[in-house]
Amino acid sequence: MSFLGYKDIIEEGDLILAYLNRDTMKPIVINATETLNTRFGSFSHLSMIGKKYGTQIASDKGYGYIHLLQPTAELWTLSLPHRTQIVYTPDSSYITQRLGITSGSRVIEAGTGSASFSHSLARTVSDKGKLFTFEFHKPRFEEAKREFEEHGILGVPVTINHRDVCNDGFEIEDVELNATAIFLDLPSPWTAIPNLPKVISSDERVGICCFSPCIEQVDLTIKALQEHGWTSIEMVEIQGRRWEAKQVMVREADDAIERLKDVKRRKLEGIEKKRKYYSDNGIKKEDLVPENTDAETEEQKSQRMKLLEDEQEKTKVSKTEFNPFGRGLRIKEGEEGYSWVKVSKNEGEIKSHTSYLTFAYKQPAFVKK
Amino acid sequence: MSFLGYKDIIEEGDLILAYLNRDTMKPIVINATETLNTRFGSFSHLSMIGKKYGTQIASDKGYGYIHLLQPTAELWTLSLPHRTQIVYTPDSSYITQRLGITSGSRVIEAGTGSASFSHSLARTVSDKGKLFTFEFHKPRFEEAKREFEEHGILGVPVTINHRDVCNDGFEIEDVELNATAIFLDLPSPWTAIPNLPKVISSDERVGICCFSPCIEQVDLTIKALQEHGWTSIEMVEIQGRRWEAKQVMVREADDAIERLKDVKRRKLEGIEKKRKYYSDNGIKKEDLVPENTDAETEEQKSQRMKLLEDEQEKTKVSKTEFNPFGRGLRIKEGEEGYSWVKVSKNEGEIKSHTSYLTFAYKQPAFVKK
Amino acid sequence: MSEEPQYSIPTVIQHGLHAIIRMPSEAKKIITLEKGKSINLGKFGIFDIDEIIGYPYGQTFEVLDNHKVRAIGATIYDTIDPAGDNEQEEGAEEAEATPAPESANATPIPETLSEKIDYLKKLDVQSSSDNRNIVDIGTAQSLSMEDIEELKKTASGANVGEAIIDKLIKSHETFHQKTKQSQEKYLRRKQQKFLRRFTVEYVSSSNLLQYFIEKDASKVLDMSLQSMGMLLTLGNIQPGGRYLVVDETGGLIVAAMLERMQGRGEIMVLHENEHPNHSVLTHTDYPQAMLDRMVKSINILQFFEPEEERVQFQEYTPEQLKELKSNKRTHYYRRKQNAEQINAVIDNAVSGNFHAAILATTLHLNTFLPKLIPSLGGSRPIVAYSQFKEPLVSLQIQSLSDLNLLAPTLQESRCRPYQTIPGRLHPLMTMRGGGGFLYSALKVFPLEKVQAVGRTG
Amino acid sequence: MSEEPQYSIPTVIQHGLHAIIRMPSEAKKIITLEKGKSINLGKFGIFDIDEIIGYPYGQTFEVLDNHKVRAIGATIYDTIDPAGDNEQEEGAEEAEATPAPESANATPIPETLSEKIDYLKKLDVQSSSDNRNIVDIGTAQSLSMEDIEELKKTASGANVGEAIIDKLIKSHETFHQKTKQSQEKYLRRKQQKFLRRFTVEYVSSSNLLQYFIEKDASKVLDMSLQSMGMLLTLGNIQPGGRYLVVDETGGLIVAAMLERMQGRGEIMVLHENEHPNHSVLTHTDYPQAMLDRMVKSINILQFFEPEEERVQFQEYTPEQLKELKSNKRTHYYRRKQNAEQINAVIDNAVSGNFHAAILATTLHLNTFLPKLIPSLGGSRPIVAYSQFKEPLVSLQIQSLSDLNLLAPTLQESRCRPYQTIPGRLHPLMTMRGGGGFLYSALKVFPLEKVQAVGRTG
Repeated sequence: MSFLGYKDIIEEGDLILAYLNRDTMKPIVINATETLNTRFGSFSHLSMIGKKYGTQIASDKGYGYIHLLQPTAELWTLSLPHRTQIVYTPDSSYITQRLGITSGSRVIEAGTGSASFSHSLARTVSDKGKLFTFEFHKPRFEEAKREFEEHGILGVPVTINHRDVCNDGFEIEDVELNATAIFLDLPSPWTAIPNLPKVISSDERVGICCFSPCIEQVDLTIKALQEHGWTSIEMVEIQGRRWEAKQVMVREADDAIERLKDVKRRKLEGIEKKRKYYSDNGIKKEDLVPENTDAETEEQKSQRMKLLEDEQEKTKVSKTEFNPFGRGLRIKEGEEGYSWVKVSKNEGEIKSHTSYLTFAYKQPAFVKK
Repeated sequence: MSFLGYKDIIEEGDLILAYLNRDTMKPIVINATETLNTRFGSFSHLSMIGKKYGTQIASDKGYGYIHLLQPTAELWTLSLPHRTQIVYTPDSSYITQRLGITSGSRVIEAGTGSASFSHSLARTVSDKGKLFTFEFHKPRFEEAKREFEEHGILGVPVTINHRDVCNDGFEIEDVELNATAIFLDLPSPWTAIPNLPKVISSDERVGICCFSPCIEQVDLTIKALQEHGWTSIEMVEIQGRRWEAKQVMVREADDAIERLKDVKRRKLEGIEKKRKYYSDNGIKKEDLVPENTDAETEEQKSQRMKLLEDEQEKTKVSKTEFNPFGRGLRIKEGEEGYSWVKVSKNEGEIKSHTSYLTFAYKQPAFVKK
Repeated sequence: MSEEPQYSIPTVIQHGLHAIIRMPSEAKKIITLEKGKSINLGKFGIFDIDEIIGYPYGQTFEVLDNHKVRAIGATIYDTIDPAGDNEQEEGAEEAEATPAPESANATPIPETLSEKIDYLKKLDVQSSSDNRNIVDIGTAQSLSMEDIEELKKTASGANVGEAIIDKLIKSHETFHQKTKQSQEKYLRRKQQKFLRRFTVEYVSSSNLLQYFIEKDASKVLDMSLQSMGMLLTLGNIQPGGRYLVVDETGGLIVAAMLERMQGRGEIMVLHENEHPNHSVLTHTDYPQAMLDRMVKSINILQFFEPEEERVQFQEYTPEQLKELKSNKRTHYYRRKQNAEQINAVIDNAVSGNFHAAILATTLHLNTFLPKLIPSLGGSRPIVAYSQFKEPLVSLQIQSLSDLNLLAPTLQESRCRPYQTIPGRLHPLMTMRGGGGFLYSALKVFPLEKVQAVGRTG
Repeated sequence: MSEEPQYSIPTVIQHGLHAIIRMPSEAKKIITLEKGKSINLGKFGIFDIDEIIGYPYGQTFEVLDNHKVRAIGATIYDTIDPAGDNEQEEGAEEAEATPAPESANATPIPETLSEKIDYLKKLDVQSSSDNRNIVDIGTAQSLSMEDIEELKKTASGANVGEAIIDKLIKSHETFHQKTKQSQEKYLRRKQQKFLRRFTVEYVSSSNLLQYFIEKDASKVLDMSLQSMGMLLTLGNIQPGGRYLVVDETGGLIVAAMLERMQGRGEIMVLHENEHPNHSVLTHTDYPQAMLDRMVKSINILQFFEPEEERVQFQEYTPEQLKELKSNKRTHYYRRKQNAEQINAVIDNAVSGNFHAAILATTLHLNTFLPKLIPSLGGSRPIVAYSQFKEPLVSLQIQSLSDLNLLAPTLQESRCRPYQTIPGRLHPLMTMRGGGGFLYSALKVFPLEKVQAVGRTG
């Protein structure tokens, strides 16, 4: 059970996540005869066995490194090829908390999709609870089922069915679903809502969350919920944002003023040197930049050029030493000798919308004894 | 013209904004015989005449202060009693920029509402442009007209009409509106859109913005825009957020550890003192806390109490001097002797939604010569 | 786990448990369900606790006369923007792209208040078609406080609220000129003020958090529900885990973790005083034995200087014990147990290998967090909540160069609630700001050589 | 103002002006409208500039053969979420609460591509009713690059794009199984890739900003359109104003201010180098004479140490002048004009009383801004833009105790774009982060006594 519980040491047969970098995690099942090949090098499974989870290892050739992690539902979500919509952590964690899903809960999920939320729900309901998940797209159903099996959560706590719940309902033969929480990630949840009464708990309050990208879907969902006796209807949007922290240089206006003064000083120094050079050498400016260069002979030009070169050489002004902001240098972020301020920014592209989340509750009919 | 142009000195007849605090600004027209009465005191207009705009003045009695500001469209918006929906600065500034409204633009606005956006638009189109604003609610129309007049912007650049533009269109007798930008803040903009062709410019691109709180209104607006030949339809929501900056104390774990050590030291010191007191005075603990107080006589009890008091007195431990976080003291934010970190937070309640902004453009029909 | 203890959340209102009472005004109250006692909800009435026993949590009741109640459907309507009573929106009814409501003929004559409201909702007449004649509700309100007080005296018990609303409807000068939607909103607001209804909620971590957010958000570090949910998810909290926790929310986070752990596992609470502040936990219904078994507390002096803080306890020989007087012996045993407990907790903490570190503290994280890293197992998450972003920005920058931490991440999650009237959906006009930020990273074991040269030789 | 100069933004495409060309891929290109030249848009074709002259800005064209164009309605469809091609949403067509589209009978046989697309849109058949049989478009794509290259050779000029799309429609194995909406999205994406269309936009400040945001946002300090709009609004920018500006966006802010000022007023650009960086201004069409009249530049050394920096210029007497050789005289006049210009700008700056300070700088504001306050008139706004919030947080804290500043405010404005297909509205799934923050305050003159004791005696 890689996704439920904790393990300290990597053993043959374990499912582990090889962490290459923030965007790349490779799930592998440890098999002493195999090797993981990555762009950071090759890593024999043998070198992983016996290591503690969390260990960083070097590739077989000694260059390139990866970390060996125990999978969790959240890491699994990050490792998924984005083959279909994923319920991301800001949404999934809110839905779980809001519906009060805990260990022992009996949850219905339709559809299974990438099975990313299924993993998170399985972890939370734990081996004492139940997750009934439904998927009507055959290839996705098969893929998810295979994954649940490989991850040791098929049966306990996950039951998966290939089913169009909108037309065929949620009932499972010989099983009392008695669900206490429902999650509908379907194009038309309003067609599935009428099928719920038969499979939800009849002695405690049941919560539902419908997950729809378009607002018009919400409209129809709310109407269906009202019609079928669900109350306390609330709709929210969850907006997750990541921030990147970094340091930027503190640039003082006074330093910029000093820099300009320094530039000016150098300019004046250059003019002064030139003036001195001219008077010392009895040269006139016209000698170097004549009024009419077209009339110049080849020889005159060559001589003038020599003079010009000599002038440049003799009147050279030392480059400024004053460079308060390290202009032109390669300054590393946070480098000593400069002041820094800590700032944060969003990633370049942000996930601005996932879906609208419509919540509602159903109170069981109750006759007081 | 208080809202267009700039003035340095306050004079008789000027409209000024008396700034009491962040939430209270009072517009007044300077009249040497009048006095402004506020909860911060009374301020005679006479005391304001001749002062520079921006001056802080004391009340006539010397306590209480206000600032005298030159009104701008944005300050005016902040000073409004919220009698109806206001187009706030984050929305109004975006709409203005997005529609390319500048000095000289010819703008249609319907409805006028609180006239807050009208002021902002009047400032931007300036005396070289035109703002045609329409309001169908009679009292609001009259109120707005009075305000425009008082603020010196009626006529140039503002023209206001009492009109139901959805039913009666935008035409004004003897005036070529030739509008280059349209702003519709109406319950059903889709009923006004068909009336626009007669009043928009026929030789340059015209932009429109429809301002609607509900998403279903957007749906119908988009359809109407498409039907009437508007293109590049885009819809956005503007979310303005204010932040409050403050400083919070840096609390080091090591200081907390030292505090606990200090508490422990004092406890041990107390125990030690008690032990010494008992042995010095030949007292046993039982003397102070007998096994059975019920059997005690009144006299025994009084004697025991005296002993107890004496013990407390003699074994008192000095209160700790070590108080790294100023616990129990009134520490002012940023006070010296403590470390502080600068943080920011939202106001307690934020404006999370104003309206959806639907933009579109209409390109004039053009036959190449 | 050999014994497999388990704990289930109560679903039925029972004597001896706690409950959160939610009133039509959205105000909340935490009560203890004591046998034979009654609860006074002020203007919403008084009821006997025994009356609500046996119903499932979540049930809504109407207060009748003589402290009786009757179970009803729902307290109030679904989300209607309290700040959204603006005229423009009201005019938007024309925007309704939904089929017209069923004809009024089909509707039975309204009896209950909610039916009355439904009736009004379905009634397609007497609603002004635009907002030209609408005058602000606030100013047109013609019912005085005296009128209301008078009604309270004349109408009997349960009917006071309804009578007031009827009177309000009648007396509202422009009520029939108002659009349907603004009538609904108006009714709802009045309902919130006068209806004698309440809902009984279980004291779940979510309900408790909501209660404190509304009462005094600073007590729970301004943490939002979505931040709490994310904290638990990023921490991978599950039954059987051993967690290191610093919790300055009065134990709310501990309560939320216990909810997820359902009787299995351990929470080591690290605190900076003589005792942890678990004031929130006193409102929960976890059995004391379970708390004793699962929640251990240790202060940071004991945690970071365990050897000095272990209690040196001189055990008596059986002979010595026999000679002690009975009260001395009791005292001895108490001291012995205390010492054993402290030492056991210290041993437990020293053994490390925790499955997550969950921090909701105002201590300076840049210096505090690195001290905790050695106590974590490999591949385990560290999650830190902060009301402000800035301390986590600083922590994130520092973490980028700490090879014991993998993928340090700084994020926030905001929840935007909508008005849920079909056909007139929009985000609520105003909402609470704040809600906090989360830092998370994974503890890893770096290769020594990488640490030294960044490359193996 | 006695003369009342005025400037109007060009609305018609003319020789000698600039234009921004927007291609179906949303890529943008700034061009100069040179007579007789042609513009190469790569895969979108080549056209002669003379062909587009005389049309109003905003016009869309289709590239024909021989560098000709023809004016058409619009380039592309309205906002469709490029990231929103997920299967679930497609199934949502059943959610459409809108009336069914007009019957296909009424639709004429499609001729143009946009008509073709309209036709497809209105066609209510051949669309799978749910997403069960949908296979990802990316993988089912059966048209190879070779096919496309072949088509480009065989189809003539303007028809290439259309031919490719036709071929794509035919060859897409599951196209008819797809829902209408996903067909539309698919077409749009293909359209963006192959259609030989372009739109000619005026180089307005908004278009220029958009151009740089997409090309290199750091050049404009990551400023969003809404931040720029807010900067101008909070600064109360209008014709006739005198503004003090620090602009590290290459002159974009100056350009935007000029747009609002329309020929009247003055902008004093304060910079930290020998010359201001106005690279963005070179793409605009403001007349040079207007720029010379309205935009003055001064470096911070001259601004803060004006007396030292005034140029001491020794004027020659008429006699001395007469004696000078012609080139010397030219040199003298040039130096004289230069000195006069510098001194005039310094005098102008020293006179102060500016109507706003507009800052978009990376200089340390806590020390820089207080130096600028004395140069402002009373009741005038100071507005500072920063890519990051943190420097403004620090400035805000400092400002709270500065009695020369009233109501210091820190805010941000974010713009959230939506997909605009009626019946399937939702925010775009992804968008650009960032956009910056704004600080604003008003310059005031505090009462001396308040400053001293906080209360008059």
